Amino acid sequence: MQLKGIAKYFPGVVANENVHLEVMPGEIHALLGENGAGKSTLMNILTGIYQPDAGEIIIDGYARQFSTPVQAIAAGIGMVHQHFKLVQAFTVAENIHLGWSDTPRRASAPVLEARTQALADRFNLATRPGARVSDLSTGEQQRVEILRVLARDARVLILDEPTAVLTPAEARELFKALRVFAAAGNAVIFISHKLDEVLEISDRVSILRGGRKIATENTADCTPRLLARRMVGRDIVLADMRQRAPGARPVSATPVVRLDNVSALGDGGHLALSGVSLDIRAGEIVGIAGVAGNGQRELSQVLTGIRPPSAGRILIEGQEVSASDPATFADSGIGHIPEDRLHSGLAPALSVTVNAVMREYGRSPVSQGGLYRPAAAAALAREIAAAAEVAIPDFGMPVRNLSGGNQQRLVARREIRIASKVLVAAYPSRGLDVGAINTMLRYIVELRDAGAGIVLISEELEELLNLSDRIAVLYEGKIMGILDNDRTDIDEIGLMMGGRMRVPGAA
Amino acid sequence: MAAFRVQRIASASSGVAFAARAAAILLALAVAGLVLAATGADPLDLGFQVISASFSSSFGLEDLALLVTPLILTGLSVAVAQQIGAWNIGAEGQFYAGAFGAAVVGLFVPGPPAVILPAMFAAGLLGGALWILIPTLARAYANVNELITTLLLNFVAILLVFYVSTSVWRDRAANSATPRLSAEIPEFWGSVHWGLPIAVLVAVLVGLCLAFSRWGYEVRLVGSNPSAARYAGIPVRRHLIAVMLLSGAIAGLAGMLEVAGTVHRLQGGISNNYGYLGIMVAVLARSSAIGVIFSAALMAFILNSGIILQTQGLTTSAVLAITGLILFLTAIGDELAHYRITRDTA
Amino acid sequence: MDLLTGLFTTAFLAGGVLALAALGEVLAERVGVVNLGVEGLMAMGALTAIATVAAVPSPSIGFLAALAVGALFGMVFAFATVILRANQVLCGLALTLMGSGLASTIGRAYSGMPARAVFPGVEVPILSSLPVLGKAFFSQNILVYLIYIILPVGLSILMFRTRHGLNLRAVGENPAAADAAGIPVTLIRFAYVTAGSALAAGAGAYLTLTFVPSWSDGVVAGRGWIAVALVIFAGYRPIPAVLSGLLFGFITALGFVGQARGWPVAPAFLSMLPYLGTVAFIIVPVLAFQRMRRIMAAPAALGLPYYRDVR
Amino acid sequence: ATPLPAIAEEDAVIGFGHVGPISDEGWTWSHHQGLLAVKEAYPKLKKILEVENIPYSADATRTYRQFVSEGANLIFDTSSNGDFLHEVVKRATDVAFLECNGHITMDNLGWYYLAHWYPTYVLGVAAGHLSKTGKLGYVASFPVASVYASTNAFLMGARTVNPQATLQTIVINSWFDPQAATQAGTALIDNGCDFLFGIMDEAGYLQVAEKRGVWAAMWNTDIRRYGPNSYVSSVIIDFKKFYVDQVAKRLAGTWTPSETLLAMGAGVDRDAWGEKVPADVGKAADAVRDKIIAGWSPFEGEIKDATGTVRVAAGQKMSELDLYNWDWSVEGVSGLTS
Ligand SMILES: Nc1ncnc2c1ncn2[C@@H]1O[C@H](COP(=O)(O)OP(=O)(O)OP(=O)(O)O)[C@@H](O)[C@H]1O
Ligand SMILES: Nc1ncnc2c1ncn2[C@@H]1O[C@H](COP(=O)(O)OP(=O)(O)OP(=O)(O)O)[C@@H](O)[C@H]1O
Ligand SMILES: [Mg+2]
Ligand SMILES: [Mg+2]
Repeated sequence: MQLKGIAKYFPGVVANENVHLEVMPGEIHALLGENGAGKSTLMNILTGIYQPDAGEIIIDGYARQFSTPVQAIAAGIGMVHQHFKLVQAFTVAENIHLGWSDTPRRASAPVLEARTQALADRFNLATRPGARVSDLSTGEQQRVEILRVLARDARVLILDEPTAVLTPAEARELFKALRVFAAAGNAVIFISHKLDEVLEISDRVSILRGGRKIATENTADCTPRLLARRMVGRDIVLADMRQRAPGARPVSATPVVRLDNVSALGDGGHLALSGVSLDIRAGEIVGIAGVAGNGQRELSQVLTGIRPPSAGRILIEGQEVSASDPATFADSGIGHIPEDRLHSGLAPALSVTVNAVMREYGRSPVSQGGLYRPAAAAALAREIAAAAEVAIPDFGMPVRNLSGGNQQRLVARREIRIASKVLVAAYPSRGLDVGAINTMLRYIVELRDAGAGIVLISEELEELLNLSDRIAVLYEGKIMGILDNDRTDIDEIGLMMGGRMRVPGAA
Repeated sequence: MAAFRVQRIASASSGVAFAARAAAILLALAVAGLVLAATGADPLDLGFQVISASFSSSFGLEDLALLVTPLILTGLSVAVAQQIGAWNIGAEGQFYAGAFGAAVVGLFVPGPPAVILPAMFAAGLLGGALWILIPTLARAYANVNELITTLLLNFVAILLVFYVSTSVWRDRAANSATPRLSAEIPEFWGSVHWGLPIAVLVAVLVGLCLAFSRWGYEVRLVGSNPSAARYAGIPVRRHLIAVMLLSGAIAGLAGMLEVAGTVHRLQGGISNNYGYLGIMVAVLARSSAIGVIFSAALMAFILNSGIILQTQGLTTSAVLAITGLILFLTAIGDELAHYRITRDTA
Repeated sequence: MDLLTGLFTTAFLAGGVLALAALGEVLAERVGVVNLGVEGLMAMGALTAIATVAAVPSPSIGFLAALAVGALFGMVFAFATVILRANQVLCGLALTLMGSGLASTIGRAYSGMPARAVFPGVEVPILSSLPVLGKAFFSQNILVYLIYIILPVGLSILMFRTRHGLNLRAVGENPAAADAAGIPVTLIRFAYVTAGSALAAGAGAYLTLTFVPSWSDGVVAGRGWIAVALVIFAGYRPIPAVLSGLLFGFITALGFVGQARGWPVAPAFLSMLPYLGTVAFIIVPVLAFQRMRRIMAAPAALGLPYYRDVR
Repeated sequence: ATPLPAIAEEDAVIGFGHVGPISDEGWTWSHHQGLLAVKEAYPKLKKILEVENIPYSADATRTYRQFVSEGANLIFDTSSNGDFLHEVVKRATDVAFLECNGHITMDNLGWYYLAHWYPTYVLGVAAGHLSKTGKLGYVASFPVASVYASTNAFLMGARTVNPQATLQTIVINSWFDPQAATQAGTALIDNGCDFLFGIMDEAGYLQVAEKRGVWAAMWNTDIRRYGPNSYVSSVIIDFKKFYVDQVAKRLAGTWTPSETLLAMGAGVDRDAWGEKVPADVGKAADAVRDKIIAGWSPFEGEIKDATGTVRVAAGQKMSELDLYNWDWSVEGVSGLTS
């Protein structure tokens, strides 16, 4: 498969220009690039979703034109999208069988669910065939996407940041599957920001910067450092994040936020959190480990007032908050980087400005009295965008036109501004490029040093271990144990994530 | 190699949008003109008649002014609800309810106009708001689609007004109408009453509120993404209720102004589809409160032209079809205005 | 005919208009397109049917001609809304104006003319001798069976039990996802909007070929709007759509029976009954059963044009 | 009032504003026939303006203003628009107006209507003979004066034959809704009525009657082809002569506002009896018709209302204006008020 001189322009943006790319049968080809470099756009062109403004696609030596995804699918190209292309109201089984010629013509729910179960077993990706997608965690949704493409026996498999939401174990399973897939003479295009993964899985690496391809290398010749530098154009230094800066505020003796035996119901009405007790002290980072879907979403929502607890108490600086009202939490200095940014942290159709000021619109200078001042809002939005290092051509354009990573940076920066006491950060580095992750984590550490308590929800144990002072492990809505970072390791956490209680006396 | 690229831009520039709309209307008129010419009429002469009757006589201008008043408010009513993501198809019913409320005061409460008129004003707002209350609560607390509930209540309001005006409150000396209301909105130019400036003022105020108030910001956020609004600490439900009630009250005000300023009696048929026309006005204005003033003016001109054309011998049904064609092409023109063709050399 | 039989007969007959139009709207809305042109399409269908049987006295040909004209108008509407992606609400309202206006303009030649041919009643063996329902339902004309049995059952199997149904529902829920999965979004939207418009016109033909067998200007009298409302009431499903049409027809008939029997309620209030009844029927179950909210939910992409290039 | 000055035929503009479409084969169609008669009588008129489907709303004012702007000299409002018309009347004092079913006069406004209660009474007599159950059904639009007069006259006629006869009305809240009229007709028949009547601008309930094999009488025009077996007769209306006369007066400069109720035989009448109506029934009813034309009025006391209260004492006669403004039901009529 070959791409020649591909270009794609959006109003005010050059997403791709003169991109050449060759992918060989049997090869796993990684695609790297900063957020907004044009990776997703390029792949959308390859799958017929976007039409290139210039260039051609050559498959098996023949120039092809994909004016619709149908043609790309027919040519054996399958893609797992960065923003999931799932029908929220459908079950997992229904989503797997959408638009698929193998779906039996008479497709009743039991038939589809049985087929889905068989596929899940075959590809070793656990799913709940009868569950509605809207009830699934982001990670589970991702698995559905992957399963859907694998099921379709594509010859070229494109994965746009597939591992961002998988646990390490799941990622390992996926890699195994990918290797088998490539070994059979198929090709994989793998987009990721995780350099070690790229090094582990890929045969060759191509790097995009500013919409142009700047290099293709054999993976064997690369190091993380080299890749990072080529991507970003400068050196990335990964510092030890647990090191506190001189003059940093110490960890407080009393908790700023305390959960006392809190339970909460999930959207489906089931008990998603049960009896969780957790103290968050100023100046510390509490990591939350666990496989996605074990109550993380509900925990972050309870901590920020979006979801009312069904039992138990929430105390902010010793004061019990009775009503679950997100405004009270925000006003008390609790910021929130939500898991599902596009759907709950942003209004995708509204302008960048409106979204950027979402946390501070009610305060001076944006508002005075009841007055909303668009000029002040625009100024604040510029400030936030600058701090987040996002280049925005037009602050009036809908925020959904920003690349996934850039949306994320904007949200993070916005939340950090208000998080004077606590920041609840759910998967903050998900989808960010290495440079951006580094920046993001630095923000978080600075915030900690400034005396805020951080709740860091992540599936990346390395990240958790690299940042957290304490790590709580969630399993099926319960805290299996709270570990001191100095006295634990990946293996212990891994076991607890699987539902094992902490071995008494081990710490 | 020179290539043309077609791009869709999220917000069409106002110049292009205006041009596209003008082109759509001209095209519709050209099509209608050709059809008319084929049936032996003289389209150019008809066009001349429409223009001169609309703008060169005070009758024509008064008619436009009277017609635009309710259209601004019903359009605004729909547009305001749109801001929070609700479809108020019930402006028609709320219009009747507002007229009903105002009529109750005007018929049964004694007092000088200086007291009665403000009371009628309040009763109109209240009537409209009450009429949307059940759809509002059902939407806010049970997420019941307001489109259907507001629509169905239209028929109820119309029946109610028909009932009182043909039976219990009927004026013996009139056909199916109540007696004249005790107070009337004063006229300031011909038969044009103060309802027009009031309607414009309300639209401007609401527009300013939406653009330049905290509340307006919150409403936009709720309308665009309720989950994000909740996350931002905005009381989604309270805003939804407030905005929907406001929407109903505005439509009710339209009914009050019509009954107290133009018709002076409560009777069936008083609204003449203003509520439904308001949907078109709002869509044409892309739900902008200020834009509603202009699209209401456009709609009034189209409707009034229809009346003029009818006296020129065109049938109502033909006029109806032409109006449809204009709107249809306008919708297409509005969309095409978002496209930009650029030429680049690669 | 006894009272109950009469009640059900008119309920079936009157409900059929709403049911058929609502079925058409279900098709359009299930693929994500709001078609507010139903009223105009019904007018065109009613006229086409009368005009056709005036030339060829066969009710089936009249009905088919109405379907064809409905499909034609549907294609124009679909061209504007699905292909050019113009605003659906505005185009729908415009279609209503155009359809009603055109139908009355052309209809002048046909008014005052009873339908030259109508669908005759067909007695279903055995079933037609059942009490009440035998006369009220199993002795009706073929369209009634089409509307109450064949179409709803067929369509709901198509929608909920087949691969194609899965795909078409996906188009209404999330066109981007459907597109990425290789479902031809534009084609499906175009086809179903067209088919739905044909059914709406068919509802008009049903009016003039069985219910009030003659053309008169304004014969549709606002029933198109009710049909649109009933689609929401029915949770966008074929069988409930038909049942809600029947329910509406039944309450309307009940109001008339109430008047005929001299119930001590002002006629205006009896006329309000179907509207108030429907409002109550839609709110109460949702309040009572949390679960209903999900079942009743509109297709997520309803009313939204789909742009592949715009995210 | 001094009459408006004369105008030459070549300079005169006459306007007609209708509530419905002229294709309705009913009310508006009949007025349109009047317009055609005017056209025939005065072929040189400068212009005749005609607008259909004028809604009973401020749009009516707009339409009549437009008439005035077009230079109309005489305007017929063929369906009372009340204040909406009067607004224009007051501001166009040099234009003559006539309001059908109007109630007030001004210097340049008169009104006219039909004494439809007489032919209706005659139809009632026929119904008394033809109905076996004595239960008459009536499809009504709204509970307005013309409907009260119509229902009352009809039942009073029937009771002269069958004193036990009753009349059940169904109000459908529209002047025009064939679907509702059809359903109302069905409900009435299901409830035992075997003779349907009503004021409707279309044939909805006649078609039901035909299908169900009961009798029906209609309004406005002869539409027996919709139900040849059921058709009994119609209240036939005819404005031709009245319109031509009024135009003549306006042209001659002798027009003054008048109040006119077209009498039986001179603008309103019963239609030729239906094919299936037995000859003796027709004859019996026609005998009453002749009496009325000769000057007899059936609307004489004692008349009780639906609650049994005597509203017209024995010997007392209802005046034409009483009949025109009737707003209560006579004994035996149910469904209009409750
Ligand atoms: N539909 C669109 N309309 C306008 N601009 C767009 C659109 N799609 C992408 N862009 C812009 O094109 C550029 C490339 O975006 P793309 O999504 O391809 O980046 P990416 O490399 O996948 O980034 P990330 O790693 O953050 O996912 C960005 O600047 C983005 O804002
Ligand atoms: N995500 C959503 N999608 C659609 N509608 C929503 C959503 N969230 C809220 N709503 C609407 O808002 C209503 C109320 O929501 P919610 O209870 O979250 O409001 P709230 O912020 O608690 O308001 P208040 O505190 O004023 O009662 C819901 O019934 C629904 O109609
Ligand atoms: Mg991307
Ligand atoms: Mg709440």
